Amino acid sequence: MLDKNGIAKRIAKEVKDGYYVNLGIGIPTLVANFVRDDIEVEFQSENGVLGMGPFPFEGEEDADVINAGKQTITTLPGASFFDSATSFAMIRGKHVHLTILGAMEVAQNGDIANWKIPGKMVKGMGGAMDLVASADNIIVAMMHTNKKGESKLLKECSLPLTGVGCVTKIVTNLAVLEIKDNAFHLIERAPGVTVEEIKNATEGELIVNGDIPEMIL
Amino acid sequence: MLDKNGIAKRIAKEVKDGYYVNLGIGIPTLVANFVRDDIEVEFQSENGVLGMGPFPFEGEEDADVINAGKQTITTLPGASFFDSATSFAMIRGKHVHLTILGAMEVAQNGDIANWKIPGKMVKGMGGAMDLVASADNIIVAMMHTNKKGESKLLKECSLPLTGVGCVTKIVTNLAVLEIKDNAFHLIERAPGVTVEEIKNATEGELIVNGDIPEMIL
Amino acid sequence: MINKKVNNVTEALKGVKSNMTFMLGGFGLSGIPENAIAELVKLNVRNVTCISNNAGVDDFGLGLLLQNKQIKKMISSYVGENDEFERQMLSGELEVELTPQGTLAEKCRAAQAGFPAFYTPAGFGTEVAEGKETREFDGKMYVLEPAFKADFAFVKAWKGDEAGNLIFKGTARNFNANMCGAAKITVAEVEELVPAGELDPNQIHIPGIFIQRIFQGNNYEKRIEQRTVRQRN
Amino acid sequence: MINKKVNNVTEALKGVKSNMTFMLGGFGLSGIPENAIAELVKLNVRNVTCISNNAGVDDFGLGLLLQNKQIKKMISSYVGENDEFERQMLSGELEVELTPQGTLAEKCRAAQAGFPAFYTPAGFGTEVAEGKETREFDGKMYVLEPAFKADFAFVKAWKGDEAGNLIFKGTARNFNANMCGAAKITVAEVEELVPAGELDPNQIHIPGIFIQRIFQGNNYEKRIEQRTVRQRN
Repeated sequence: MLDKNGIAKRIAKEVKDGYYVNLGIGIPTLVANFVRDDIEVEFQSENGVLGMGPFPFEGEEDADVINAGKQTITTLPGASFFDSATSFAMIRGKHVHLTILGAMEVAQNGDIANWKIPGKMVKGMGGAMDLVASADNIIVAMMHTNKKGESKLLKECSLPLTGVGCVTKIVTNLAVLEIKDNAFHLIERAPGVTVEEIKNATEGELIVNGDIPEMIL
Repeated sequence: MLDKNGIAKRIAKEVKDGYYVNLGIGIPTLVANFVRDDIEVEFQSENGVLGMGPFPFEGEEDADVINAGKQTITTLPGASFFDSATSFAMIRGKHVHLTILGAMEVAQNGDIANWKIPGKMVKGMGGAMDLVASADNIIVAMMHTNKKGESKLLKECSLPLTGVGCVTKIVTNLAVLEIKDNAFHLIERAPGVTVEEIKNATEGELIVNGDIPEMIL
Repeated sequence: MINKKVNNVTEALKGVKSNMTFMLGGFGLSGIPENAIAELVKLNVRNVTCISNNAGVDDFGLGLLLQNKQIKKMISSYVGENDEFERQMLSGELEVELTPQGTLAEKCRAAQAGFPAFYTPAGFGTEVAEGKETREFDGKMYVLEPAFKADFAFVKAWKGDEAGNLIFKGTARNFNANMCGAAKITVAEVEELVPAGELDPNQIHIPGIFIQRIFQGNNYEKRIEQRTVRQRN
Repeated sequence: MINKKVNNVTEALKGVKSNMTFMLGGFGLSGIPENAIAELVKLNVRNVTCISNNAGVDDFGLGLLLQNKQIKKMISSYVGENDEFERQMLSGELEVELTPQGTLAEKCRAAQAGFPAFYTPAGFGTEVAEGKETREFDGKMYVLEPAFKADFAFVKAWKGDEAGNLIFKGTARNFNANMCGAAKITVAEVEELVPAGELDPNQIHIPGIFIQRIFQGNNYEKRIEQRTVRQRN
């Protein structure tokens, strides 16, 4: 079973040379720490920066240079700043190659819910709806089950949707799965996790074809 | 009767303090020479400059600083350069207060034709269609009749339209006219021109209400 | 040069009234029009609708107007980090229209550029699209979203000149740039106001034509919401 | 940093073929991608569609491709100052789609920003709107115009860096900025190519994400179409 850093580490292997990547808040943010340093990647933050670097050294924080999580950041050589409309032109226009974001629920048809729990939590969708509606390549990073132990990989989402039929890949603490033909297809198991355990934790239709390899991190 | 400079001089009186103005090619370009210098005005050119100044001194021309007529220009303090989409955001978004352009024909309902003579002259509409469709305040600068002596103020345009029902004011070598209620309303006569002469040169419905003053230049 | 300079925030906000719709730039607390917000609190205009990506925090930014119960409706994409906001919303005191962030930005840009509405894929199939026209182009579904209509836009820039030209700094540009010219009157406050001619015409982010009033702001707090640093080794 | 630098115009135009659709920046002869145009002549690709505000003059700019009869169709707003153009058009050799200038710019921007189409008032009631969908918003009529689809965009900037970031100069910005990212592959040629990190991130006109290939151009003629001057007194 993976912890959050493990999930991030596995997802980092999906980041290819030449990719512009948008990282959501939470586990996705950690992905940046594990991307191979022999490939060229740039991180976009939808509040208006391309070419994000690490956090600033103490005392060098700039209130005018933050990421979408409102954290102080730095920029790398080749970076650029731009307005919000231009930022979403990058996203909607499919210039960003990979979007990694968290989710509360994912359905076997690719629907995703991650912005609202009616009557309980209403923080807003931020840029998530634009991201999932526009990107061709979306990876969801999340725990396989919620705090009550209930599966987050469902036949149908129960929460208000963020986007329809848009998720193609999921990396959880238990497995890597692809979504196609209205089902979750098991691709890899997390170290030490059995197919049976993954089956038990997946409410939606799970397809297990042949031997499922353990993931290499 | 006015010459081209006279028409430009009369139109310059319509330019008010605080106006952003787009000047078309031909007579409209001359208007800039006659605007009072005690008011604040900025000229926009749709190829991407606001705050145009006079032509450059010989030897100071810059191929990268031109107006929509492809003439070398200079800029004044407070000027800015921008891309074509932003330029038409200014025009379509009604941030430009006054558009002055030439015409081949104007109809009594405000239609204008100035971009094409089928089978003969097809240079294209440039920015004219955007300008006339967007601006609330359009002044047409033109000769009252064409080279054959035929009226250019018509019941209906015979040439392909540039815009429909958009012209509100016309300044010609003979008169100042307003368009409303599907008619040309005579407002002022050019120096030495009689109402009769204007009537004879106007094919469209012409309303003459009371005494028509001679224009003051 | 058309001079847009006014002497202070009071002059800049002349004509601001209760029941109006305001646009306010900023992302989180970054790039918010601090001076205009303080003046709105002082003017105590009521029942206003605010278009702003976020709603500030409890004691800063638009949170100040919320504390004062001046806001009737918020149009935002993300409103976390604000307890008073959540309380007012859940109690029904505050109307909230959550809008995808890219849609929010483009509704500003459409207003600025004279587009009545636009088609975006964001929100299709979700409750955001309920009651809205949808349409297919090339096999993909889109939602028709109208341009915003607002009385005042309050934006904050880094540098500006008397002609109203603006230059923003870093990610403080965000919605500020897109809101310029998107309301009937756009008021810009700047950290440094210079005479016309001092800014390079080639490096203007927003030309002065989109701005009606500009003033030299003061006492910027520029609060950081999430101070994150790494250690020097 | 994702490096977009290629060594020369030959590498930059790899994949260019006959029957493709190209976007070319520039207004008149100002800001045209001179190096790319020369290479297109050399490659002798045929039956191409060119989206460009103008068509050059007889012996420069796109006029060179016209002389060589490489262009099947032009999509432009203004095509005066070009006798060969007029001859080909009137004889029916050349297809021409005249498009209002603001519509042309926005059809580029829509392609860049992922909008399938947009409503504009330009051309309503004229032959430009024939066969197109029209619609009323707030009592005003609009025409629905689709985004462009193109294989290559060729743009010319003043300065650029290896990350593909671009800075334009003066009115040479024009359509160049809006065409970046509006085609499958955008090729930028620049007067000065610098290493990443040399350009101020705050002053980039077009971020490198919109550019696939960038190269150091050379031998810019930068011809002036209408040299107008005033006398020193």
